[in-house]
Amino acid sequence: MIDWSGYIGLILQGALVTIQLTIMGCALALAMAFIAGLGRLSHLAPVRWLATAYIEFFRGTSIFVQLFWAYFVLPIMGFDLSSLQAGVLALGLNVGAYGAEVVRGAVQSIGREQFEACVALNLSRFQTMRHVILPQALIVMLPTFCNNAIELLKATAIVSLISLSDMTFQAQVVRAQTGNTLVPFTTILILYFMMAMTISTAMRWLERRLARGLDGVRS
Amino acid sequence: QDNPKLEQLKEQGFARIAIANEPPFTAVAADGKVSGAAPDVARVIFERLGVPEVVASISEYGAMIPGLQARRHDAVTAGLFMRPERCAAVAYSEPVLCDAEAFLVKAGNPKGLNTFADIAAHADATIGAPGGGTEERLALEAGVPRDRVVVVPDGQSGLRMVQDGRIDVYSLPVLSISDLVRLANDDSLEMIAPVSDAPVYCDGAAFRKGDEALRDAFDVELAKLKESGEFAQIIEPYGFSAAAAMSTSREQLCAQE
Amino acid sequence: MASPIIKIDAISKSFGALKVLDDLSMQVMPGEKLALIGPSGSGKTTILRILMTLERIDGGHIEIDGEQLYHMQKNGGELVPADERHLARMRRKIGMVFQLFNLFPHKSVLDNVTLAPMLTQKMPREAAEKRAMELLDMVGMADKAKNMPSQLSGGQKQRVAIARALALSPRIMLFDEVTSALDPELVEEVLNVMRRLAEETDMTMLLVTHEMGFAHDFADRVLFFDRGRIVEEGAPDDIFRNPKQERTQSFLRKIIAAGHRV
Amino acid sequence: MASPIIKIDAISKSFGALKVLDDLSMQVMPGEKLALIGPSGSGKTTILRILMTLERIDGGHIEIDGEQLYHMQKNGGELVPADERHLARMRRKIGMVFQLFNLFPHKSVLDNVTLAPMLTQKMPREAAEKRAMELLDMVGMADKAKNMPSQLSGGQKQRVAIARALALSPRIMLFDEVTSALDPELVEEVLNVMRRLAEETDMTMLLVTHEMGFAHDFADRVLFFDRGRIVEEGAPDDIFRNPKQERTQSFLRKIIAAGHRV
Amino acid sequence: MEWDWEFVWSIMPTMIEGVKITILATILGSLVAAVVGLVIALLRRSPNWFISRPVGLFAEFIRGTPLLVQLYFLFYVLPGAGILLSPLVAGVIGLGLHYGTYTAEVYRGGIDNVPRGQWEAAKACNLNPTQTWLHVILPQAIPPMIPALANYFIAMFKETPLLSAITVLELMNQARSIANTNYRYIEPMTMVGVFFLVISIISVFGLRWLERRYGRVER
Ligand SMILES: Nc1ncnc2c1ncn2[C@@H]1O[C@H](COP(=O)(O)OP(=O)(O)OP(=O)(O)O)[C@@H](O)[C@H]1O
Ligand SMILES: Nc1ncnc2c1ncn2[C@@H]1O[C@H](COP(=O)(O)OP(=O)(O)OP(=O)(O)O)[C@@H](O)[C@H]1O
Ligand SMILES: [Mg+2]
Ligand SMILES: [Mg+2]
Repeated sequence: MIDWSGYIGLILQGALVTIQLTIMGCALALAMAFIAGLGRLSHLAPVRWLATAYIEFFRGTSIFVQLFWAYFVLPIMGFDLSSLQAGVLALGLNVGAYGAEVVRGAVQSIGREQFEACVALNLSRFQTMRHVILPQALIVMLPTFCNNAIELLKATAIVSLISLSDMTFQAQVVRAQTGNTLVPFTTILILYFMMAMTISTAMRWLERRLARGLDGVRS
Repeated sequence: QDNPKLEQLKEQGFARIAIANEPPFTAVAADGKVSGAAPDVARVIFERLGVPEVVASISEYGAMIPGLQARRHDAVTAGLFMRPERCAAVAYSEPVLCDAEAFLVKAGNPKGLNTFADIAAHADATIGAPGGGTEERLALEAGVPRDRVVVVPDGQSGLRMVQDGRIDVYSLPVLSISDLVRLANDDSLEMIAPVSDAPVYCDGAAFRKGDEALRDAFDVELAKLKESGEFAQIIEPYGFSAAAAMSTSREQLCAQE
Repeated sequence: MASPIIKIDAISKSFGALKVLDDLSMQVMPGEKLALIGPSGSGKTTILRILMTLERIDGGHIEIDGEQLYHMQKNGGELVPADERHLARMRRKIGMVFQLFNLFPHKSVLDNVTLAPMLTQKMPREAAEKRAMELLDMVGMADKAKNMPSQLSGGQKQRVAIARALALSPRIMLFDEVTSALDPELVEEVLNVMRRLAEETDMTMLLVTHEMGFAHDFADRVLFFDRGRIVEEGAPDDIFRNPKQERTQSFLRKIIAAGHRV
Repeated sequence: MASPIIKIDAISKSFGALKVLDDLSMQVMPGEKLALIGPSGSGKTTILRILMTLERIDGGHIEIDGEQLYHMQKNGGELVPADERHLARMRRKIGMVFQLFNLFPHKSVLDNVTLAPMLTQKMPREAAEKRAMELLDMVGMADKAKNMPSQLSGGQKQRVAIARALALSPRIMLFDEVTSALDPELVEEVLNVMRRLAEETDMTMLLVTHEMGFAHDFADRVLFFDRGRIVEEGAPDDIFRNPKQERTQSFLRKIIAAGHRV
Repeated sequence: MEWDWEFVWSIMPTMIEGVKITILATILGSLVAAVVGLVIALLRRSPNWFISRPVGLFAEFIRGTPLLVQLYFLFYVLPGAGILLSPLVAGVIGLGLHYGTYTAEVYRGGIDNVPRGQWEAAKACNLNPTQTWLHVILPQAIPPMIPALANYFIAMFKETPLLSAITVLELMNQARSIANTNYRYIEPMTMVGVFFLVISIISVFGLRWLERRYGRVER
């Protein structure tokens, strides 16, 4: 009947795009999370405002709208982006805004006394963050970062609506070619779930690795 | 001749075209290869213009012209029928593919819907059409209220929605509907073609306003193709009539109301 | 005669509506060991935190080793509020040990001690570790150098914290109730370290404590605080045996009633 | 002669590898007031929790008022493990007061007391409230009936908890260290309530306590537990004045040294 | 392309039609999510392994896969099994199910935060399991969860544009229709963005209030 092998290949091509989007989106999100999260804790009011504006803007408007904006409006305003760039930009900036709040919360969860110990040891603000606060805050952030990464993975599906040929998009193509809806959609649901599981397994492993240092198993 | 856009395309070696994945106008095969009458014509012409490749991206009809304006595509070759307001928004080539409109309905046409006017007159008949496509506009112009015009993302969804009874009519060009019906192979469906209160439309390759020089170069090659008979060889296997396209012109179609 | 290493001149400090330090002045000579005692909330911790620049003052002046702490001289000689660079330079002279140790939980004992010298004094790792091991040896913690703080008892943690503060070789050490969070049986090991420290070095030390017996042995001079002011000061024997002020007497009575040694 | 209201027969209970109750048997007569004493971890709380069905037993049998607690008779007369319905029916006979009160924080004092009668006995609201006010009056809390638990002191909370347990008119009351979470000055008010309760009702009461003086006044019989077994039992005077077992003696010595009244 | 105020006013009525549907979908979706979440949370606590594990896996699966694909599934695949849902109903069920897996976690946390002593006191008062849940556990567990639930309510609101993919005529779909017929993306897309931003800024204040009101419990 239908030659599924070719179509599965198409979906796997889409899976590659989805993975690519997820990885690049996560990289951008991670960078933005730290920049904006630490920016919100800055002593300089303008930096704080800028970070807050970024965070509130991207958390406030829907990812969906941001994606359409990046895809259709930005080029008209003179920013030429490929659809992949538009996708990565929207996903990374959006999830980065959520991540920024995670970074801020984690840094603030580190007791004031750690900051004070650093003042007493005359570490600079940068040294304090780099050597004392962030190593401890990172462990607090990880579980939420894991959730954020999975949110980002799921959000990649909507890039199909700006005709980026990710997994969901390819499932639509297969559906149009074959007239069968159940098979392509079930396939990609399972693939998405496997990717999500991979992320959470990897994160748990990382968490254990990092937590080990704190527990003092090292001797 | 001064044609910077074409020079640019030649240099990069490919042209980006928008398609709709609506066989037989445009189609994507299992291996991801783009075919369909419109891209095939475009491919040949671009080749002759010295642009060896076309790169297609699938898009909604409604997003094609904004995408063209947003410089996402260099041309739209997707069965985007010429209509006056589109002619105002983009620069069309001479006609390429012509087709009448058709309805996909449940077998026996239970609500007796044969024209757009019938749908407008029927109190609760709903019609599905691609967002931003010709059919959506025809329905609205015939007086079907907005809430009975359902925007359907793609042909397969439209077919499905007729089967499931979510909409009474799904409207697309004749060849598209017949392709859907063939693929579905479902006795409970019926095609009504042509729809008598819809004119025969032709599409052309659409270019950005400002790229008229490229369009003109495209037209020259298109005319040569038509003359040599190659044009008919390309589109007729898909079911289109070359004679129909050659019997009319952009000027006529853009003035058509 | 030597000039004072700490000169506090009419400083005041409020938290919101609460005036915690009120026009307070005091001086400390180099090498002096000072005990600050007084009821809870009298401002003892606050004065240490101000010296460590963990709190800012509302008014007054502080001179450390002949230099303004919170002010600096502009070109014209005019005094202006200190910037972060000035504060960082001043902080080098001061070390502090906290009630709750405040060790870095993600770093080993050794790394806790070497971190600041390596970062702030650009000391090479070997030199920093050599010095750290000497200090850890002094506080009796050399054998735990590779442990993580979570594996230590409270008393051990506090001894590491002392070594960490000493690693920067400050001229002034501040101790804020360094034993009050410890189980009774662990107090003595920390006090022993501090006794040795007081005997063997000529560092200036300010000690806030409720251990009156220790304050008596340790200090050259005792200051009794109440409500942000110094109510009485003098040699330990005078303060503990013959307090002149009614407030001091009643405070010491209460302390004795609660079973503390004097 | 009356038959025992509680008959515990060779029960055992382990938490993981830890054997907490070991082949324990005991009987309680109706109306008897029993004090369970013994070192920490000896299983006193566990036995009360088992009677309240908060823990299950691993082996043995318990009979309450002539009926099996954890077993029930199938048609054939054969004993099978009890189902939830049987347990619910048996629980009606038993009330318990916890060390940490466990009042429902989202309900007023009055609602805390009326909740169970209204829900489990389908008592109409008026009747439930009338009875609740009587009980609250008895524990001296009638004037706080409209208060929320968070507005009460520990002693007051515990008195409400006692009223709540009494509201179901159980035949057996279990008290687990009901005063040990209270500030010393609040202990007496709770003990007074319990003294009255012991005098005025003929409820069977099991009391776990470290207040030896109170246990002495309150109990008809004292059981001394150690490591999940009853080491010694007898009249309060015998146990407290002339303990026969070495373990009981050393336990009481320690308690007295720690300043508890006997 | 220039911003055209006249065009903005001309499309305003259509956009408002979309806003109504958006709000309706959010409210209905939240109700479904609130109930589904509670059911999942309770079933996952079931001592019966054959109930708790499949429900747990199901929830993980829903949470690990994109809402967009789930919506396609509900809308296009289920009719094959004879279940024909109207677009709005499919959308509400999709949103409710997806967010139900999130609210289930909130419920779980809230329930776990009720001290064990409360369960034991309820047993000592001889309440049956239903009475214990209704009168003792849930009244204590729910108020502290309200801010977290509200947070998901807002998140769901921002995901309603996805319903446009299954032909629900909510705000985003109206905006796209307008863009499709007028070949203008800037105004409708920006308006959608502004609309979401305004709502979410307002909701930030609402959330703060909820946190003050319900965030802390007195015990
Ligand atoms: N950051 C702060 N914000 C507001 N009030 C503060 C702050 N730090 C200290 N206080 C108040 O200032 C007063 C003095 O505090 P301080 O810690 O100096 O007292 P202390 O003498 O060290 O007392 P203790 O013996 O209890 O440590 C107290 O009333 C305290 O509540
Ligand atoms: N849920 C449980 N899981 C594991 N061990 C438990 C549990 N409950 C009690 N234990 C253990 O069982 C032993 C007996 O506990 P129990 O609470 O009955 O002692 P107790 O006599 O009441 O002591 P205390 O005077 O300290 O209250 C202790 O060692 C305790 O740690
Ligand atoms: Mg203090
Ligand atoms: Mg106990």
